[in-house]
Amino acid sequence: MRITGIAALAGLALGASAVAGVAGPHLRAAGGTISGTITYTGTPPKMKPIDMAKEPTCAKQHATPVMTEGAVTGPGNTLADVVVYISAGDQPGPAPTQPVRYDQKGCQYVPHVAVMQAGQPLEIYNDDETSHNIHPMPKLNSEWNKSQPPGTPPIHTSFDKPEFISVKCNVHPWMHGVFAVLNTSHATVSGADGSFKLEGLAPGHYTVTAWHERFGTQTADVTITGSETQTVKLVFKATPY
Amino acid sequence: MGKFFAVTVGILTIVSAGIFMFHVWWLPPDISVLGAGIDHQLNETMVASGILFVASQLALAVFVWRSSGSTGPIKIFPGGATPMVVIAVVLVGIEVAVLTLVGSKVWAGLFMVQAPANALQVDVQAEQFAFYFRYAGPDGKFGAMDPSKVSDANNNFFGLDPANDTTARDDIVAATLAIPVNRPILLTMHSRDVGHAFYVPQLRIQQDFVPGLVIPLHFTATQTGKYEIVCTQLCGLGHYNMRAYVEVMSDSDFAQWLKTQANQ
Amino acid sequence: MTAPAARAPWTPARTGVWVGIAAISMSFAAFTSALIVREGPGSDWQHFRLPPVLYANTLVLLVSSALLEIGRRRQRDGREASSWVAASGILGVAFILGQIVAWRALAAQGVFLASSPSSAFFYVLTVIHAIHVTGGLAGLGYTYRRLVRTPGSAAGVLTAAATYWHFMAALWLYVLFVLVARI
Amino acid sequence: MTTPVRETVAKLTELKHQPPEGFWRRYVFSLDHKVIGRQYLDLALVAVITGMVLSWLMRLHLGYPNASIGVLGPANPSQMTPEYYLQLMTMHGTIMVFFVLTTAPFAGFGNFFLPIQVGAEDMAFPRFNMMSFWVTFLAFVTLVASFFVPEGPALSGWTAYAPLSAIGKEAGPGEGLGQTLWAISIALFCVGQLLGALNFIATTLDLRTKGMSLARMPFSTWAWFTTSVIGLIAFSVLLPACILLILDRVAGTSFFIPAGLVFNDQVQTHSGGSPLLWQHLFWFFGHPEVYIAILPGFGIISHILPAFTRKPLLGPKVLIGCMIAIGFLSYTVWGHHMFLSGMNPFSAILFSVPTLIITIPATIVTLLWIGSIYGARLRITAASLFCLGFVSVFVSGGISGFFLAQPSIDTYLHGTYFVVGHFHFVMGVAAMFGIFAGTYFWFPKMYGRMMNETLGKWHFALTFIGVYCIFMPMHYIGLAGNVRRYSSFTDDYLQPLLPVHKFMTIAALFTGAAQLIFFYNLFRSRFKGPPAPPNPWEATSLEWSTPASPPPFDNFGGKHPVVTQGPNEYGTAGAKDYVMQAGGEA
Repeated sequence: MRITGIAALAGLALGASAVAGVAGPHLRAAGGTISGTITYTGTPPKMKPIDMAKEPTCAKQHATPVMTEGAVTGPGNTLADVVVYISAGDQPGPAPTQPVRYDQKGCQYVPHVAVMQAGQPLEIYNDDETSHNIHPMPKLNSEWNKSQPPGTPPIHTSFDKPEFISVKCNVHPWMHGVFAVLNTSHATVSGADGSFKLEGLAPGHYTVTAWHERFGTQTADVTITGSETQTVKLVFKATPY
Repeated sequence: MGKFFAVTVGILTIVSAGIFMFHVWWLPPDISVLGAGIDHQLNETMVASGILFVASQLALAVFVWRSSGSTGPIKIFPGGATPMVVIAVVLVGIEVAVLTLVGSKVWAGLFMVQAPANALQVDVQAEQFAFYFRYAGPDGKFGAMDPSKVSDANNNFFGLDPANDTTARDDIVAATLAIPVNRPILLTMHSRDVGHAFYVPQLRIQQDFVPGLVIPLHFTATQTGKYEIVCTQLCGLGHYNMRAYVEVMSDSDFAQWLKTQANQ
Repeated sequence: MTAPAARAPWTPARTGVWVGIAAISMSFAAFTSALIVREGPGSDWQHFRLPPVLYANTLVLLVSSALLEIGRRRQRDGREASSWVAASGILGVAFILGQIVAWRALAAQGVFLASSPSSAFFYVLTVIHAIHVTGGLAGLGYTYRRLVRTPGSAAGVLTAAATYWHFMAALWLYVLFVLVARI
Repeated sequence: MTTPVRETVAKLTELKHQPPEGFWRRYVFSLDHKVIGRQYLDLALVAVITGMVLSWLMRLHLGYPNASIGVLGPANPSQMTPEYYLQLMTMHGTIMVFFVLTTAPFAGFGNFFLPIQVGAEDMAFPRFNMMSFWVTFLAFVTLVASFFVPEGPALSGWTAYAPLSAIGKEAGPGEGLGQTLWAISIALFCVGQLLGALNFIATTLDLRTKGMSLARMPFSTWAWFTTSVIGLIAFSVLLPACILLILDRVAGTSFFIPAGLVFNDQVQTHSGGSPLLWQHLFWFFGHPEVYIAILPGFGIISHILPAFTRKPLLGPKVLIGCMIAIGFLSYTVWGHHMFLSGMNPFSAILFSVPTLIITIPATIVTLLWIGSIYGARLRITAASLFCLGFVSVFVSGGISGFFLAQPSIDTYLHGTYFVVGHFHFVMGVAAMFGIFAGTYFWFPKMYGRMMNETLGKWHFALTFIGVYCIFMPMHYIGLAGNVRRYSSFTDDYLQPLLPVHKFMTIAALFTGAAQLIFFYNLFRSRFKGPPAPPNPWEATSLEWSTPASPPPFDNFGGKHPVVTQGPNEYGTAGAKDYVMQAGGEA
């Protein structure tokens, strides 16, 4: 176990995390927790209703118009769809074999942001009665663009290099999502109320990074000593345009 | 076998022509001011070429029927090649001349006259694979378009800059072309990526979008209702699904529609 | 009608050259109309100074053409012609080298194929012309061999080669004219 | 002028015509026009099977959208996707137009028979001739290779409109490497056909045998000659267009790409190019290309028909004049493909007039064929049936041109299946019927064996009815506004037309199956057919004066035929009802 740990560390060269990594076996369920709520200051852009007139099979699934998802806010200046992850201090294990599910439903991406570890399998489903094309536009990974007709099996894929990948469907230009490919399994997305929780962290020093597709990144340093829950506050500066 | 050929040609001709004649499949009802001219031109052409079609196919069938397997002396067509040339030059020539004269007028009415001054201008952006329509809003002015501002993710399909451009703030952008009935409409058409086309069969109108050009197109719809706009210029994988609706409304409905859109 | 005895016999090679000239003319007409259309609406057409070596190259190609014509006439009159053909060919090679100098000079100034539509057309027209001249050089080489080995039957080939080579010179004058006028 | 020509032929014989030795020289890199002609036809056969299978897959998807196409589908997922449909469509169009309709009737039959019909031993430039084939072959390989690159072949249609074709992979799947290979393939094809055209023209002008004046040349020779002149000009324009397209794609130039384009929310760096420039260059080639495909058919039909009607064709000079007029006019009409492309609307009228005028020579030719059947002693064979079928489908396809030639009607019909029906009839099916007629007629001379007539007649009957069932309904749904190049029909107003699509799909599969009869006949006859006599059809032109079938290496067995009359000498009095061009002796 120790040797695997060292080997993994040597390969990934994560400097400061070496002490924590070597210190003991990796505990998944137990360990410390980092939680918090993402908020913003300033004025976020107004989300606009999406006109799905060109795709009646999708339009009929939504009683009220779906809004754009570039900056989804909640009461109390909370911010949803923010990727929160450990950017330093973590010992990244091998990529989970459990696939991440990504749905195209009602001509929207569900979830809007999908988090996955580099190399983790990704399954993309088309639940609609129409053809979608999935067009991830990575900078580091290889780009592809493929149609998925209705009723066809899911597309199995994965991304090897960590980066935030913008995803779009050209057939339905309003469809926009994000694949957050990270070098860690400790990652999550803030919920509708802006809250998040990262669990199962071994004792050590961590850097928590929050990433939002419009407002950039915020970071905080956190030290976990046992199985306690540390709360961090991450605040974004929002601009209307 | 020669007789089989003659009969087959005869049957194929009569069935083919009959389906045209009885409008088994035909154009959808016309809802535009200039559509009648196009329909008239098409009908004239249909009659003239229908006669030519049936006559030449049946002549072929009859000649084959009579000459196949014949062992008698050969006969030259009376007059040789001369009647053929005369028929072609005179009949087809007259047809061509008439069609050109009448048809050019129809064409000129569609594409060679300016839109009337009271026309409602709607700005159209085509992209892979959707149409978006823009109305000037209360100020009557269209905001400037900046390609670098275009963002599908943010519903900024035209590349407007409401932060700095005050004329852009009240622009109404919709995925449906709502228009008032019986009022001339002027579309200013531009594409932001590849070639597309605007086609509404009921309006009898079709026009390409050419990237880099702004192309005017005008028409007047005469009947309210909801009709499909489809793309007829191959534009990529989503070409078959590049469509929108044109909703022809009464004046009051249109005013109401504009108000609802402006509030969003 | 009897042709003058001195005239070279009509061979398919001569027809072929004229047909080839028609095709090449058509291609350059297409390039020229593309150039005119492209210059028209775009606001991105940049004028730049043509490398002066082009004018020297012009002279080289014209002299080469003249030498070949002398060779052709000498051959018709039954005199030695192969050295004139060789000299013409050497000047043809010099023309190609001169064109390479011109391209390098422009590249040194930072004018590349994709810099501007004008530079794109400059490179396209000059390179395509140079490719055709290279083809002509191969033809001259073949002609030279025929003149040395079977001088008796080389008249048709020589005439064909000369026609093509003069056309290359004329085509270059045309290309240069287009470039001077538009770039 | 005839005397020096004869000397030339004699000289050529001395210089170039030793029979080839060794396998490679004899069968692969052969200089013999007959081998090259057969190579072209074999290439066209491979291409036509490929193109036909692609069309089956397309039709299958349109008629039965959920049908699985198994191993012939895209790699992953294996179901038909919209982009795969468009890729099949693009490759179908490109393969059929370039590698079937241009190679088979023009380069294939032309190579084999033009030199023989003018009484020459070979083409004027056998080496160029060989290069012509191998460059064309390379072009085909390049095109097919694009099926095996990531994201597959180009999907921008055989017309490859810019900027879709010019911008690169940003424009979607297939627009990356696949489209580049497409452009390279077409550029190579242009080079191959230019070399071919050069040969055809020089051979026709310079290598005619004694007595073979221009007026005595068979109609097929006239058609190949006219076609090669058209091709020389057309491919000379497409080649530069392809070069500019390749540069836009790989070198970052902006010939066809305007400024400020946005793909996937990214502004492109190109500036100032003109998409319409591509359309003008392409259609300046593209419309004459239609005549490159069909004029050899005109020639083949006019050449074959008299041999089976047993009477001279009406108005031979008028016919040749019409072919030349069509060739000339084909260069004045390209704008009719661009009525709605945003070009000056007045020029639409200017382009419409010659387009309508071109129907006059086309009508004259058609009437001459029909009139020639009047009072004939018609012999029904597979070859003559395909000639008669050609006339019928050419009429059917030509008539719809009246509609599309008029800008005011094109406003409605442009971009619909009406256009698809029109060009498939007039250029696809008609040209194919020309190829079939030529095959049944010339096969004995090319391979020394007869084809099976019964199978040939069945092939004709099923194909003839089949093509009407496929392509006539396209006109109807076109009138109803059915848009072309759609991988599926989701629009509300198209739903009532779906049964028609199903019908056309079934018809297409049946008609395709009928071609298996032809392929079987072709292959079986090549090896097992009864030996062919030198002149099985009692025809007059020089290919039937060659001493054997297939003709010997130098075509006439060391002799030079002397021509004493034209090819149209049928129905004459006497023991035989025809007179050979070479005076009955070879």
